[in-house]
Amino acid sequence: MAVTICTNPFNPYEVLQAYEASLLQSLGSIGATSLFIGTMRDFNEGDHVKGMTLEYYPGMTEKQLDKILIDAQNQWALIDSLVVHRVGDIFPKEPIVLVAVWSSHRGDAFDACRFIMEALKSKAPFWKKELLVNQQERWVAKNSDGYQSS
Amino acid sequence: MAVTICTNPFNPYEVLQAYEASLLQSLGSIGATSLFIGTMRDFNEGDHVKGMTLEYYPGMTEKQLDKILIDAQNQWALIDSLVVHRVGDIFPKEPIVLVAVWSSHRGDAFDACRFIMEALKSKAPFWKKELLVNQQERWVAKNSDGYQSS
Amino acid sequence: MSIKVRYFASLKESIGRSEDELIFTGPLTVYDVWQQTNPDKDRPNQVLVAVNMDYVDWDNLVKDEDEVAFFPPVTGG
Amino acid sequence: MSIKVRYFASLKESIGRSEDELIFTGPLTVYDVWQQTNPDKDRPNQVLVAVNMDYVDWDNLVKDEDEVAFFPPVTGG
Repeated sequence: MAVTICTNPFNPYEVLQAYEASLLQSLGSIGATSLFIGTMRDFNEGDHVKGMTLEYYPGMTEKQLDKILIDAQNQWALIDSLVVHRVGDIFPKEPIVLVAVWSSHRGDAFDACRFIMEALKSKAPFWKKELLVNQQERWVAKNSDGYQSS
Repeated sequence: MAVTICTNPFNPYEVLQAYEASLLQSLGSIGATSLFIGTMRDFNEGDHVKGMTLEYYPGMTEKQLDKILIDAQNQWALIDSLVVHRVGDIFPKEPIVLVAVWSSHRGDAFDACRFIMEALKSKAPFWKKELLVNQQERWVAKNSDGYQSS
Repeated sequence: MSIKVRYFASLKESIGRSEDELIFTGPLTVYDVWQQTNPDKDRPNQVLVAVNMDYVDWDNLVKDEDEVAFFPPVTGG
Repeated sequence: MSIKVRYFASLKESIGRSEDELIFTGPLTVYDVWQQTNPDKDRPNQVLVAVNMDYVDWDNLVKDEDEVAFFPPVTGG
């Protein structure tokens, strides 16, 4: 179980390969890996977005993310789980968040990955400020419900 | 949209990086990537499993997987989707299947990825024969329901 | 008229063949195909049928040069 | 007794400060903390509160050396 906040761009696939190397002992019992990557779009609420600054609450953010992973481990039969989240200045196409869940069976992996992502979206103290193409800045007001289709 | 059947081991993270390179044009509109990797366990139904042979129906398997991806694209607002599936002789810890879905919003990505995986499990003609540690062989009789927790 | 019949996985093993070629005249359902190629075997439970690589029911009619496949529940993924 | 008060994101910008130090005597709720540090501002809608990095309600009592944080709905991920 690991939570990482990073100030620099990260490659989720490299992170995953490195992390899975640490799971070698339990690898034979892993049947399902459910992953989610959130990436910065260049368009939001009808406007072109040039970049974004992600503020967080050092200490509380990690504490809340740890709690979410523990919650997930308590609800489903998981082997391991991981959250990586960017902060600071972010540009379109860059990964913002990676959630990874490893388990024996796919139902648990799917449910837990989505649960972690929704809990992160509603409880982990991060705040996005968008920089629009016209140089205007705006705070993102609220996260949408991820259990709804678009 | 792509379906690949492979007879050799594949690294899902390398496959994903290569495939995303082909998505460069739409990368700015991708906000959510939902991934599922199914891996071979060394234990099933109470027995240690040494290896497995995956049989398929060349032509029909690809046709059914294509249909599943088109179905998903029709039901959710997706940017792209991908399925990679192993056949032939497989050993514990090796990836069996990769499902990837790219979309603007996470609800669509999560729903579609899981839908594709469940449809694959019930409709794509693949059959697993397990080789147990005691040299016994057995066909896996039926896939479980992936919408249930374990 | 001629159709190709294919068997997969555990069904292929229990039948002992992977293919049959069936020559016939007149209308024929998938179930008739099964009876003519496996006269000694009842229609098996839980066996799936595809004609030309699409799932069909046992009462589906087959036509010249169709490929009919019988196989057990799928277990991929 | 002394508590540290922190503000984040758009709330920090609208208040114009990122921190306050509040010296007090006697029992104090989170809401009292808000009123004493921002006497000219009503309790804002949709602002979340944490004490020592855990979410709490506005009627939660604070104690010496607590860290109280006010911030808008979170928008990570």
